[in-house]
Amino acid sequence: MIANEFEYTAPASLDEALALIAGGAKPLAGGMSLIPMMKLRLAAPEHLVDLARLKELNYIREEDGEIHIGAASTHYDVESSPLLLGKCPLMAETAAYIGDIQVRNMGTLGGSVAHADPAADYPAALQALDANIVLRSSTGIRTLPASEFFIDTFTTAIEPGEIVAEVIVPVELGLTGTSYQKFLQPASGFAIVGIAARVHQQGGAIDMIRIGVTGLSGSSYRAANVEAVLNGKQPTDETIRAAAALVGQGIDASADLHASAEYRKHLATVYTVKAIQAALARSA
Amino acid sequence: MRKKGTGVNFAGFAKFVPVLFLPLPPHLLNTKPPHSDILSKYQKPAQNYMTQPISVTINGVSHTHQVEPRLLLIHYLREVVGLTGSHIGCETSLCGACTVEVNGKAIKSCSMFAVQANGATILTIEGLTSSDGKHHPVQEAFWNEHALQCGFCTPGMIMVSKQIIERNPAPTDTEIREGLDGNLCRCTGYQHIVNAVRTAKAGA
Amino acid sequence: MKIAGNATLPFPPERAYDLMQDPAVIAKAIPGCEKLEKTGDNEYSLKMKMVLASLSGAFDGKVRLTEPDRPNSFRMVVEGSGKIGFMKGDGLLKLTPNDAGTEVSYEGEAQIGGTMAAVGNRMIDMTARMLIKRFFDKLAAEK
Amino acid sequence: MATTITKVDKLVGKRIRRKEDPRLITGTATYVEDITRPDMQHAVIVRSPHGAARIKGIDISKAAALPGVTAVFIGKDITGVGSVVCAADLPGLRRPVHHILAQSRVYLVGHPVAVVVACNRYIAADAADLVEVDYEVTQAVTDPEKALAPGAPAVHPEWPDNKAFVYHQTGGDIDKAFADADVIVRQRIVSQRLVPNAMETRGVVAEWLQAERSLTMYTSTQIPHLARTILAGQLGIDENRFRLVAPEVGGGFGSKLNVYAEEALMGFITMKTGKPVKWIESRRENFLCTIHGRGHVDYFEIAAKKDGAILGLRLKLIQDLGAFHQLLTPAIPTLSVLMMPGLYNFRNIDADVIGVFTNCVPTDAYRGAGRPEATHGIERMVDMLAAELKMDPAVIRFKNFVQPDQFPFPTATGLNYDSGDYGATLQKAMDLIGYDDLRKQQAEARAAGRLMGIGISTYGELCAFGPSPATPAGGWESATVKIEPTGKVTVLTGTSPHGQGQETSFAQIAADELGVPMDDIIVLHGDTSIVQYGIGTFGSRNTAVGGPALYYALQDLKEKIRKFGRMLLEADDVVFENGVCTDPKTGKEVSIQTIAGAAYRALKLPPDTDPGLVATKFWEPSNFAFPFGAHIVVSEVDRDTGEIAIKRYMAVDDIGNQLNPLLVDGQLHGGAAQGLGQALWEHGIYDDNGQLVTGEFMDYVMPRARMMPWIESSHTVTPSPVNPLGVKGVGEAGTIGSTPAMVNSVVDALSPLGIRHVDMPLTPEKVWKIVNGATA
Repeated sequence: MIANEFEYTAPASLDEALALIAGGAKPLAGGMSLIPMMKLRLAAPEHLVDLARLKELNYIREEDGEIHIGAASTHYDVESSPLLLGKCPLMAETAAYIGDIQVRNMGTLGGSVAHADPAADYPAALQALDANIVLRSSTGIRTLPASEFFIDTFTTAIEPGEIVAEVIVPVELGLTGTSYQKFLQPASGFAIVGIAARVHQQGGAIDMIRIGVTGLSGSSYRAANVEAVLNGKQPTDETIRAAAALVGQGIDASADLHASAEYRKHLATVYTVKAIQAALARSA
Repeated sequence: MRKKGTGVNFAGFAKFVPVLFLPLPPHLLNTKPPHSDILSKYQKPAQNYMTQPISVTINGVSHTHQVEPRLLLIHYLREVVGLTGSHIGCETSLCGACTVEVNGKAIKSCSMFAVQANGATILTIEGLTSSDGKHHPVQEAFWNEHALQCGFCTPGMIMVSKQIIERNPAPTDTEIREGLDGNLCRCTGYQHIVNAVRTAKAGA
Repeated sequence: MKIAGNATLPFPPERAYDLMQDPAVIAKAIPGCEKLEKTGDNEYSLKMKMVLASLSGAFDGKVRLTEPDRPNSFRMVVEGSGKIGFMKGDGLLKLTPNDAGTEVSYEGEAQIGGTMAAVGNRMIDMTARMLIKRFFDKLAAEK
Repeated sequence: MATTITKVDKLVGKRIRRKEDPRLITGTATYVEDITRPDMQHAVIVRSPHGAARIKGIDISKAAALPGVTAVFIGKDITGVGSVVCAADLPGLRRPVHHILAQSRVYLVGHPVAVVVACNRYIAADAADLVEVDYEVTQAVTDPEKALAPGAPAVHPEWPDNKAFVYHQTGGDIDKAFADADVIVRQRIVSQRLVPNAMETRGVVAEWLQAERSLTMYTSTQIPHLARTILAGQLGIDENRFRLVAPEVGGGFGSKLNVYAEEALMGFITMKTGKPVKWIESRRENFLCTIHGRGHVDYFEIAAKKDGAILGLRLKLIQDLGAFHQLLTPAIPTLSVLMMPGLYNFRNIDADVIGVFTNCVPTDAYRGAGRPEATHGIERMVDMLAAELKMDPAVIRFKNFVQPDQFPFPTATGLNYDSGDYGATLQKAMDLIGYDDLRKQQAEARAAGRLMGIGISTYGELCAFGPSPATPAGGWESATVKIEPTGKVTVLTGTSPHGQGQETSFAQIAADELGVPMDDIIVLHGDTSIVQYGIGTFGSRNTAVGGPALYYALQDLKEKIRKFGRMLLEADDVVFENGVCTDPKTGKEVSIQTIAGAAYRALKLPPDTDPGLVATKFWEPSNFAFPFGAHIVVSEVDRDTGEIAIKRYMAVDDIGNQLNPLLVDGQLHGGAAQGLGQALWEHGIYDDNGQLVTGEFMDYVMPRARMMPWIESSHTVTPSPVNPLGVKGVGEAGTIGSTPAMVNSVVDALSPLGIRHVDMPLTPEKVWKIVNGATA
C-alpha cells in the first residue's frame, strides 16, 4: 500500500500551478480520492501539483448576489461557513454529509467536483442550485453550469490543462427552503442515493423547485420531470409522492453489492419525498 | 501500610534489586526511536529515489528532513520522527487509527503525503500529555470511562474526540456518534467511548 | 459480478454485427485499446491502457468471438491482466432491429481480481458500466 | 464512572479503571509495528489473485535486481520448514498439506506465492510489483453446498468430494422424540462468513542470532507459548532458545488464536538472511488471509409437544472450512454441536456435521467460535416453534428451561451445566424492559400498520476452556507471583490478555489477597522468556482459568508469608490480613514488606522453608463454566426503505461473580456490537471465482458508533462452582446473546406479513424486498 514514485510541487501561485498543469502535471487538492488510488498503485501520476495551499483558491465570499467558493475550500470550510449557512444553507448541509470529520477537514470542494464520483454528495446540491463551475487554465477561464459540467461517471467537461477554480452558488431568496437527504452505504459512507431539494412557495403554491440527484446512476442530474409536475402546484403529500415517483424515470440505475438498481430507484423516490417535504417545511 | 524499603533490614540491599530481580515488562521494552538507520533509509534509500526537504513542528518540536514525496505522513511520523502512537489500521481512510491534527484539524495521516504537511504544525497523541505528565481531559475521560480495550484505535479516537468537543462543547450523544463516524473500534461497542466524550466535555 | 444492459446502434443488425466482428473496429471501440492482433480464428491478442478518472492500468490479454449467429447474436470474451490485477468479461450479445437501427442487449459475467478488486464493489460496477458504454458509443460513431 | 479506591477496601467487585490504560491513551504502548531492530529488513508478500490456479512459472529476476532488495523467496526455496499446523483432530480427518509458500498450486485468493525482503517497506513494495507469476487458472468453488454437489470442482484434487470430515453425534433417543412429537418445525439457517477484523492487523518481527542459535520473534498473537512450541517445531529450532513475545496486541477475537504461515516464514527469512525482518499485514491481506469466522449452513428440525415442551433437535451442519485447516478449523463446528441444546431441558439430539473444503480462507475461532451458530440456531428454532404453536416466545422458554434444582445438569451432548437460574434472568430482563407493556405497544403499532418487533434470546455458552481433554494443547493455566525484596509484587500470568484487562483484574485479586496497594503490583504476560508456560487467551478463559491459577499461587504464597510472620513475631499462630501478619495474642504486627526483606535476606528461616517469596501454580478446571443470559431487542422496520431501527436493547447476563464490573460492561458492549454486526451488517462474500467481494472496509460493513444502539444492561449472579472465584467468563457472552435477539426481533416485526425466518445479515434491501413482496 505504497504509492509509486512521483514528483511533488507546492506552487507559490495559481499561475505557476496552471503552468505546471498545462505541462501535464496532475492537480492534487485534498487527495481524499486520489491518494487512496495512488496507494493501491491504481493511479500513478508522475507529477503532482498541490492546489490545497493556494490562498488564491481558498475563500468563500459574496459578490453581486452570488456566493463564490474557492476550489481549495475544504468541506469543513463549506459546512461551517456563516455566509453559506445564512445565505445558501444547502451547500453547508450537503458538505456536512460528506465522509467524516477527518475527510471533511482535508477534502476540498474543487477536488470533489473535479473527481465527479457518481456517488459524491455535492453534485446533487450543485444541480439543484443551478451552480456555476469556473474552470481555469494557463490560457483562460470559462464558466459552465453544473448541468453541463457533470457528464458521466468520473467524467466532466474539464479539458486537459484546466482545473476547477471556483464554484458559484446563488444567494437564496428569503423563504426558499432547501434540504439534502442521503441514504448512505453503511461501510463507505458514500451515497447510495442523495437528493437535494430546493423549493420556493408563493401563495401556497410552489413557484420554484429544483431537484438534484446523486448516486442513482453514472452521473448526477436535475430531475426536471419531478420539478415540472410540482411547479405551480399546491404541495400535498399525494402530489409530492406522485411527482417523486418520476425521479428515476428513464434512468439507467447503478447496481452493486449494497443496492440493486430496483432498490436504488425506489430509494430515490422515497428520499425525493423526504427532501421535498423537508425543504417545504423550511420554506414556510 | 509502611513506606517502601523500611522492611529491608540491611543497608545497601535495595540498590542491587533492579539488577537482580527485575525482568522488563513487554510494554517497557525500549523501542524508542528515532533510529538513525531507519532515518538514513528514508533520507537516502538505495539509489535514485528523489527526495525533497520538509520542515514541520510536531508536538512543539521542529523537525527538518529530506523525504520521498510518496512518503505518507503516518510513515513519516512513525518511522522517521519515531512517534509510534498513531497507528495504521487500514489503507482506505476508513478506520481513523492514524488520526492526528495538522494545523488544528484532525486528519487521517495515512491519506496525506508528508510533503503536503510541509510548514505545518502537527499534534499527535504523544503531544496531548503535558510535560509534567498531566493527561488531556479527553485522555483522562477515556481512562475513567473504560473507553478502550486493546487500545489500538484509541489514539485516533482521542484525537477526533478532542476535535468534536472543541467544535461543539455540548454535543448530544447522536452528535458524538456522528463525530466518531470516521473511526472504527472493534472492542468497545462504542458505548464507553460515547460516555468518555460526553464527560470529557464536562471536564474540559 | 453480473453485467447486463443494452445499447442502441444506428445501423441495421447485419451491419452492426459485422462491425463488431471487425478487429479494426473493435480495436477502436475498446476503451484504451492500443493493439489488437489476430492470433487465431476469431481470437485476438489485446494490449490496452485503461484510464478512468485517476485510475489507470495497462493490460495484456485477448479477445475471443464465439458462438456466431449472424446477425442475431454472438459471444464476446475479453480477458486481460496486468500489474494492477486481472479482468475477464464474458457476455452474450443479442441484436434485434428497432426504429433507431439495432438494439444490442448483453448479459454476462465480469470478474475482477488482484489489487483492482480492492477498490470496492461500487467502483468496479461503475467502471464496468462506463467501459461498456464507451465501447458502444464508439461503435455507434462508426460510419 | 470508575470508583476511587482507598486501601483496605476489597478491590474485587469494584469498578476500577485499568492499570494498562496510561500507556495506551498516551500512545506509548508498543505494538509489533512499533518494534524496530538494527538493520531490520521489510518483507512484502506476493499473493495469488486467483481462487484456484496452477503456477506455471515465477520470474523474480526483476524484483531481485532492484537496489535495496535483500532476497526474494518462492515456494521451492523453502526447505527445512514444516507446514502450517492444525491442532484439532477428528476421526478420518483429511489434512491437506499447508505449505507456508505455495508450491505448484494456489488454493485461494491471497495464497502466498513469493516473499520479497528489502531494506525498507517502500522498496519491498516496489520489488513485489516486479515479481511476475504465470498462472493457469482453474475453476474455483466457494459455496460449501455447491462444493458438495456432484461434479463440483475439487479444491484438493486428491479429494474430489471436497469433504474434509463427516462427524456424527447423537444423544438420547432422537427417533422416539420425533415419533412422539405433535409438531415438527424445520428450517435451513445460515450463519454467514464473518471477518474478525481486529483493528491491529497481524505482524511479525523476527531476529535470529546465529552465534547463540536463538530466535526472537515478536508477533501479534493470543497464544505466545503455544505459538512458540509449534513454530519451534516448524523451524526445527530449540524451544528454549526461542523467545516469542506477544507485545501489545491490538485485538484478536480469535483471529490471533492461531499460528500462521507468515510467522514461520519470517523465522525462515531471518535464519536464512541473518538479518532481522519485519512483516506487517495490510488490511487487505487481513481480509484475505487471516481466518474468518462462522460459515455454516444448518438444517434444523425441532420436535415438540402441543404444549410447547421440546422433545428433541436434529441438525445437519455444513461447515465451510476454507481451503486448509488452520490451528482449530475442524474443531469449531463440534463446539456448535455441544451447545445445541441451549438452556433447554430436552435430552434427545442428533447431529451430522460435514466439513467442506472451499477455495476460501480457512474459517476458525472467531469470538464465540461455534457457540453463536448453535445459539442462533436453537433460539431461532424456539421462536419458530412458539410461532407455530401461537405461544409467546417468553412463555415457551420458561416452559423448557433447565430448572435451578437440576444442576449440575447433564446435557444430551455430554456437557454438565454448572449452575444457573435461567428463568430468573429472563424474568429480570422482561421486568426491566417492561415486556408486557411492550407487547401492548406492539399491538397498537401493528394496528397502525407499523412493523414493530420484540426479540428475545436466552443464550448459554460453554467457556472457560477448559478441562484439558476438551481443549487442544491443554486446558489449564499458570500463574507465578513474586513478592520482590522491597515488597513489590510481580504477577506472571500464562494468559495473554490483549484488551480484556487482566493487568487490572488480576492485580485486584492479588491486592486483596496480599493486602498491598494495586499500584505495588504489576501483571506481566506474553513474553515466553519472562513468563512460565501458559496456554493463552481465548474461549473466555483468562479470568475463569487464569484467575484461579493466580488465586491458588497466592494461597501458597500466603502460607509462606504466615510462616515468616510466625518466625519474626515468635508467635504460635498469626493472622495475615491487609498485608500485615498479626499475633492475635500480643497484637504485635509485621508487614509484608518486612517479611519480604527477611525472606530474601535469609539470615534466619522458618523450619522446612526455603528463602524467597515466589509461588507458581498450574491449575486446571474440572469442567467448563456456563454463563448465560437473556437479551431483548425492540426494533422497528421502516416499510419504505427496509431499514431497521433498534429502539431498545436490554441485556441481563449472568457471568457468575464479577471481578470488575466496569470491564464486564466493556466486554458485553463489544460482544454485542460484534453480534449485531453479524445480525445486521457483516458478511464475507466470495463470488464463484474465489474473489472476496467484501474484502475491504469499503464494502464489509463494520459496526460504527452511529449504528450501535444504547445497550441497557444488568446482571444476575450465580457463582460457578467450578472455580474458587465463582466466575464464569464474559468474553464471548455478548456476541452469542445478541445475534439471535436481534434477528428474532426483526422476524417478530415482519411476522404479520407471514415471515418466519430471514437469514443474516438483515440488510435494508433484503428486508425491503420482503416487505415489498409481502404487500405487493
